[in-house]
Amino acid sequence: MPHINLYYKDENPSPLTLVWRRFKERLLSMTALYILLAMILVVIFSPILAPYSTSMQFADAVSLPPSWTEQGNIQFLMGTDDLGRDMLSRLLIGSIYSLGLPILMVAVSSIIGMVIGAVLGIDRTIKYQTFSRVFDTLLSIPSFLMALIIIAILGTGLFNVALAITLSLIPQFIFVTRNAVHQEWHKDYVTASRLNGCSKPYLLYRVILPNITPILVMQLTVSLSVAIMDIAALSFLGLGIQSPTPEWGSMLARSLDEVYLSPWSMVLPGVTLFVTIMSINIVGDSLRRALSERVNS
Amino acid sequence: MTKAFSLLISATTILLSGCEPSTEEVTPLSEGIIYCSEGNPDTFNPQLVTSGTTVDATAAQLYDRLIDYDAEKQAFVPALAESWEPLDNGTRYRFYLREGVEFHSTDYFSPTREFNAEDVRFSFNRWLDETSLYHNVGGSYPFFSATGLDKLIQKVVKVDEMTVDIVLNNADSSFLANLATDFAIILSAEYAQLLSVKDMPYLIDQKPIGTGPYRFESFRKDVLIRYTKHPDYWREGPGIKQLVYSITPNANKRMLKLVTGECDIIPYPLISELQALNRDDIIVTNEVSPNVSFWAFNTKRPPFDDPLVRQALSHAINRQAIIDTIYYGNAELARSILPPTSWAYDNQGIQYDYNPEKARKLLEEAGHSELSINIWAMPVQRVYNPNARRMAELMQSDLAQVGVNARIVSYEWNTFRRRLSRGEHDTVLIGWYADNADPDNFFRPLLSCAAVATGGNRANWCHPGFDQLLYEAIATTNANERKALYQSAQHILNQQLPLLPIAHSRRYQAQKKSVRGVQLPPYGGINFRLATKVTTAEESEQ
Amino acid sequence: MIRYLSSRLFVFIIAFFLLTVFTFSLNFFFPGDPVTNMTGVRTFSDYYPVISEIRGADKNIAFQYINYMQNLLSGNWGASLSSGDYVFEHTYQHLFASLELIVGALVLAVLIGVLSGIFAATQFRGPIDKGVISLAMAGYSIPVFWLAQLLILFFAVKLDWLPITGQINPLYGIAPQSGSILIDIVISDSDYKAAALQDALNHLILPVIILSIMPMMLLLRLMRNATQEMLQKPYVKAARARGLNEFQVLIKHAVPNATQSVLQQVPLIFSLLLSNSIVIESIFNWPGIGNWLVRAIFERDFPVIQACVLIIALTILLFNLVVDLYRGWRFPIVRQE
Amino acid sequence: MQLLDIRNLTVEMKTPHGIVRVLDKVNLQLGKGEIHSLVGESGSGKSLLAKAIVGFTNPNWEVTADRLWWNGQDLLAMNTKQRRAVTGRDMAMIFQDPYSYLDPNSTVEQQIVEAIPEGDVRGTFMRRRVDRKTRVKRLLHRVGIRDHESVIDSYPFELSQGVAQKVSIAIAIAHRPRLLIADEPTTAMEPSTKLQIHRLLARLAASQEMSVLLISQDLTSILPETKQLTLLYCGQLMETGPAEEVINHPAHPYTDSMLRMSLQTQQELPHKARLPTLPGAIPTLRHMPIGCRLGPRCPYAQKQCVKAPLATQKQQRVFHCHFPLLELES
Repeated sequence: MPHINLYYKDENPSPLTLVWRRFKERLLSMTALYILLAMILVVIFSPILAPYSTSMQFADAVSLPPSWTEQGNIQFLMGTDDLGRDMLSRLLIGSIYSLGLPILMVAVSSIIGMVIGAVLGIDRTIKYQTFSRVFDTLLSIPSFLMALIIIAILGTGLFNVALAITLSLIPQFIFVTRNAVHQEWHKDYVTASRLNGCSKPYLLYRVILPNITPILVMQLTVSLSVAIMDIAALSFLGLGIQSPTPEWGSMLARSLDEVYLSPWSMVLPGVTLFVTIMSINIVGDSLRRALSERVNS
Repeated sequence: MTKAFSLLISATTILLSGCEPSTEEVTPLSEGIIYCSEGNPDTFNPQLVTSGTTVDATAAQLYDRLIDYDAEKQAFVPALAESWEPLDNGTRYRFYLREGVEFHSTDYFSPTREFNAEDVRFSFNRWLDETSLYHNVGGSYPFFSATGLDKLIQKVVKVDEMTVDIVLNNADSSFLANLATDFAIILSAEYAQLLSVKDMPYLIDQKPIGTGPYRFESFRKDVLIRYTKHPDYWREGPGIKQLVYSITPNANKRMLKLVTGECDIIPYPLISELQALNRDDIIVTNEVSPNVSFWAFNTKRPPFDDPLVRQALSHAINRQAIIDTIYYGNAELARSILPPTSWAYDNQGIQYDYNPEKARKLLEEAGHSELSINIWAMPVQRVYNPNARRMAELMQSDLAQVGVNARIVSYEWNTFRRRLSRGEHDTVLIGWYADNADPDNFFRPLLSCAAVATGGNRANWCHPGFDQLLYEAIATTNANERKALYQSAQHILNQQLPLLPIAHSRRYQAQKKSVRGVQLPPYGGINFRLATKVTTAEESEQ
Repeated sequence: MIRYLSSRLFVFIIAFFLLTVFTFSLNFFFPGDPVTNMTGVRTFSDYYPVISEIRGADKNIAFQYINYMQNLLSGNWGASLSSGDYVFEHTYQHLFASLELIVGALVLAVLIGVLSGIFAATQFRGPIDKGVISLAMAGYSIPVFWLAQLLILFFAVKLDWLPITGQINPLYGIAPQSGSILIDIVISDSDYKAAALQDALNHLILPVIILSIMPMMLLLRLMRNATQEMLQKPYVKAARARGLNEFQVLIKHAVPNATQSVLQQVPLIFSLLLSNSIVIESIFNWPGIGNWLVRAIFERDFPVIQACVLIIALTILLFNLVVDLYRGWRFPIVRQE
Repeated sequence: MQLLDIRNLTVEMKTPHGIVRVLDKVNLQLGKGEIHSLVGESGSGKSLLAKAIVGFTNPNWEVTADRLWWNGQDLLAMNTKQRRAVTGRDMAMIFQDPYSYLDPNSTVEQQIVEAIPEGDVRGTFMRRRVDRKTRVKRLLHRVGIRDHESVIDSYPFELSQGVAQKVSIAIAIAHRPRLLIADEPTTAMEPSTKLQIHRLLARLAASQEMSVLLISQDLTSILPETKQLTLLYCGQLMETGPAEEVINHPAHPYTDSMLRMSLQTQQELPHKARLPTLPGAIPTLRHMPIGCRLGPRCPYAQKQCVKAPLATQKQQRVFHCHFPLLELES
């Protein structure tokens, strides 16, 4: 028997659900989201998906163009690089460093940043205004510069770079969380709950958190695209992950020496990077849009 | 607001008007040559270094030597010394100096006198005499200590204003060859005196004065070195007014700049790329060049103190693949540290062919079935190695097949060499470029015990028997005797294997067609003495 | 306004103080000896004991900091570990070279970004708007170093229109004085000023355009969203109802108010511009601060790293201050916040 | 001839849940120089009606009417430009929240100057500036701001609510409109300010020969000078007619309930007495009753009420009810 709704019952979806509904309406944002999810699947399953090892060198297939060109070979779907390594495998495994690692970095820095931000957001002891202005000002020092400084201290290498970018992302999370919590804190519904005698942790998790989740999710996407860009840029400059690790930025940097001989080795990592960042940005932008529409309506 | 707006508009119009290509040839551009060098010089005095970059930038351009080596005639030719003669059974050489040689006159120094014996004495004493005023300015003299020249020469005696005697401790067959190298340059004694009066002796290596075809104008680190023509040069000088070294460490960018015309001539071009570009205004020249690239093991560090390990690792490397992918076939597989063109060359020893099975067996024998090492790959291109990093990547996967886990290490070039001298590495990919025709140049600067102290011995390998052979070889002038000695030295090397020779490369240079007269002497850096530039009009006439 | 001004100056000073504390503490975080990191005098140098004494290496941290500040403010920033040159003397040349790029890119970004943003807002959700916004999204997402390489290959190598690296063809013999090549040409005594100027502009085009793209696209999106939002505001509708035409409404009400809200984001854009300039300068061998910083990191030249960090951060702080003051002056409502 | 003549104005709004009719066949007539009060609770569509008149609409509104005439001209037949010209010339509107209708980043002077028609300003170039300024001052005086010096260079956020509303009235009357629509101009204001604004409106109506359409939430805040009174409920017209008659003899149950409410607020209620409100609550947009929308709440409702009642006219009064409270003369 079909369920019949006999009574008028206005659903009361959570803010996140509301945003999600708006988000779903746009084809573009859903496409971007699917691409992103596919990329994340690639990160997880890349060791299975990659046809060859990233360091396996095929001496008889050096600088082979992608398979869709005339000289291409279907054995190497996206061709090989100047040392005869399979491009596809390198791109797939590279996603671990270029996308997987940033996701991990953002996860770590967001947890740290949000906790600190939440504590600062409800803390009333510091003289708020001046503190927030100074913090604002210092935040405008780019995260890339912070990452560079940390690398100057620690030196290059996979772990150091990951640490540097993670640390450089934290302030943004602190800032966004603190501002969001602070803003909500002053809204009447929170005041009401406070007057009801709710404890601070309860307020934070049960009252405020659901209302600021969309903002935090948006900040996550922004930070993710920054993290990807930063790690690629650092590797490109030779300060990040060093080749032969197939990180996309470092692949790009080393491809420059054979732009004419094998242009695909420059184009492919670039395009991959571009598509990844673009889909993250579109998801972030659609979220922002859905969010502002929800607030406006 | 409107004012700001109009400013913006005018700014953009200026920007846009910049797009139009200039039609007329501008004079400073046709009267100068840009050489896109691969790095900053460490100093402007080649006495202080062995680095090719510094030598390329300074030796032939700013300075002259007593004698030069003519590779075509295979003979020593006069330079600042008009003639010379060996005396006392080859333990004393007398040099008759050239008259009328002017030093550079610049905005920081105006010479009052011409070149004379005082300058020769000063220049040699700087690295020879530890008590001389300038000896400690600038530190060490690696070439002279590695070749033992500082031990060989007893003293430099001024006979008269235009005659100098160099007294040796013993006869040495490589003496003249070493004098003709880029390192044995002549400085100005008058300038040195002036600087010591001003209490700024260190300026002698920063704002150089010499007798060479170009004089120093300015240097901006990481940007450029500017030289102008020495107007009173004593022999035929350049046909250009200006020589600029535009510092471009990135090989790819150097090539692109050559294509766009921002460089007239570049060292270490990406040959395959240029061939792919196929431009008819660019010529790629190549010459045989006495060099070797090698993989040195730090024998002071275990497990590389065990020759078995060194041999095992050598069997693990597919050197033919390296020559195909890194040199694009433009190099020869090295069978010895000496290039085959050398008269002392010998390839009768054991060959370390690519054999992973054997490598694994040898490693097990040595008790290292699992090994973790690092490979230091130099960050710059050299004649002998166009891309050490990529070579390291290739070797990394070769090594992985025999169960050796290799990590690639690279630093900025100066840091790299500093740390290398301290012996922080396990193994290093580097090489050597001969300064003169004597085979000794491949041995003593690289593998003698003395070179361990100066940091030139990248393997930190000190073998008394081997050292003994080297000293016997230079003590005699008998060619056959020497050849035999060097061959036994090569046998020791082959067994001990402190380093694995990889390739002897040809020396490549790419340049615009409009540039003429740039010389690439086989035993030296680059020489712009006779460089000229022809205009496009002249070019089309020819 | 006075209150506003003083409060902003106060914030600036506090931020500057924190910044110097940060750079001061960097000396201790960097590997090696703190005094060497500060002054560029190596530990084995003869001067080291003297310098170490002056800097109070054995005294307490507060004394060292005050000493550090005195040196900092009097322009004594130590010597480079790699070249031995005095850092401060080279700082302003690098800074001016960077500013040349950055100002150029900012002007271009503001000009094109803002105008097309406004235009897109008037075409809200129309095909043009959608096209412009998608383009902006793409332009914002493209990795700047990749874009630079693509444009170099296309404009410089394939078409042979523009040069690749440096500020000017070195054969013009322009001596660096201010560091900004355009100024240097003007004050030089070269016989070929016009040709040199043209050559310098040619060298500027590619890096400026590439550098401007990301902020331009960001500005475009911000401006379009803000203008669009302002066009929905009651007072704009009221102005329309009073009979003002669309252009007047835009110029008199929507754009100024949109500007006010976009200005809030401008410091962010500026910092994005600066971090991109580090990459761009490295690619184009531009002798600016960013290039210097990257090289210094490679060479582990800590006095230079410190100077670069300080200068970049200070530039951002100053820029923020200027933008803040402008906002406060032009839009009095800002002072109310 | 009526200045404004509206017949069967219907506004439909597109929402995510389908089309909702927010104004249902509303009629309104307004004469020259008369003050007309439009009363309705929130959601009654009174502001919508005003916005539809001045063309202050959103793209997702559909406005249809048998007649929307201004001074004999059909506003619906015009294109946007013509209509904007007409409304810009003849009409003006002020709102509940003056701040959001004043540009926060322009001074009072700039905003008033913008509203003064160019044709009014006399003199040559330099003189025109001076003339504009005197006109601004005069306008400020006219709306009861004597201290013009401090106000003229202020930004809206620096003004008190009353002054801001006066400024927006000054802007509204700058081009001497023939109709001023005041959309709850005094809600949420202090009583004294409220009174000032009311007096100002009444005086302007009298002295400028300007009609005023005053929109308010309840009967207590209508002007004593009101000539005509119209009550709306949920987008439907309940009753309209001369103010005095309607108040004294309400014909519609809704009017009656509103009246009692307003009386009740002035008197003290006995202990535990029920409020004289209608039962139930105002329906949401999504759940509008069919027929007479008051139906579910009306104490007199019967079966017929599921059909929308037709207009009943009695002298100058019109009401829509199947069961009017007024004795109908046949």
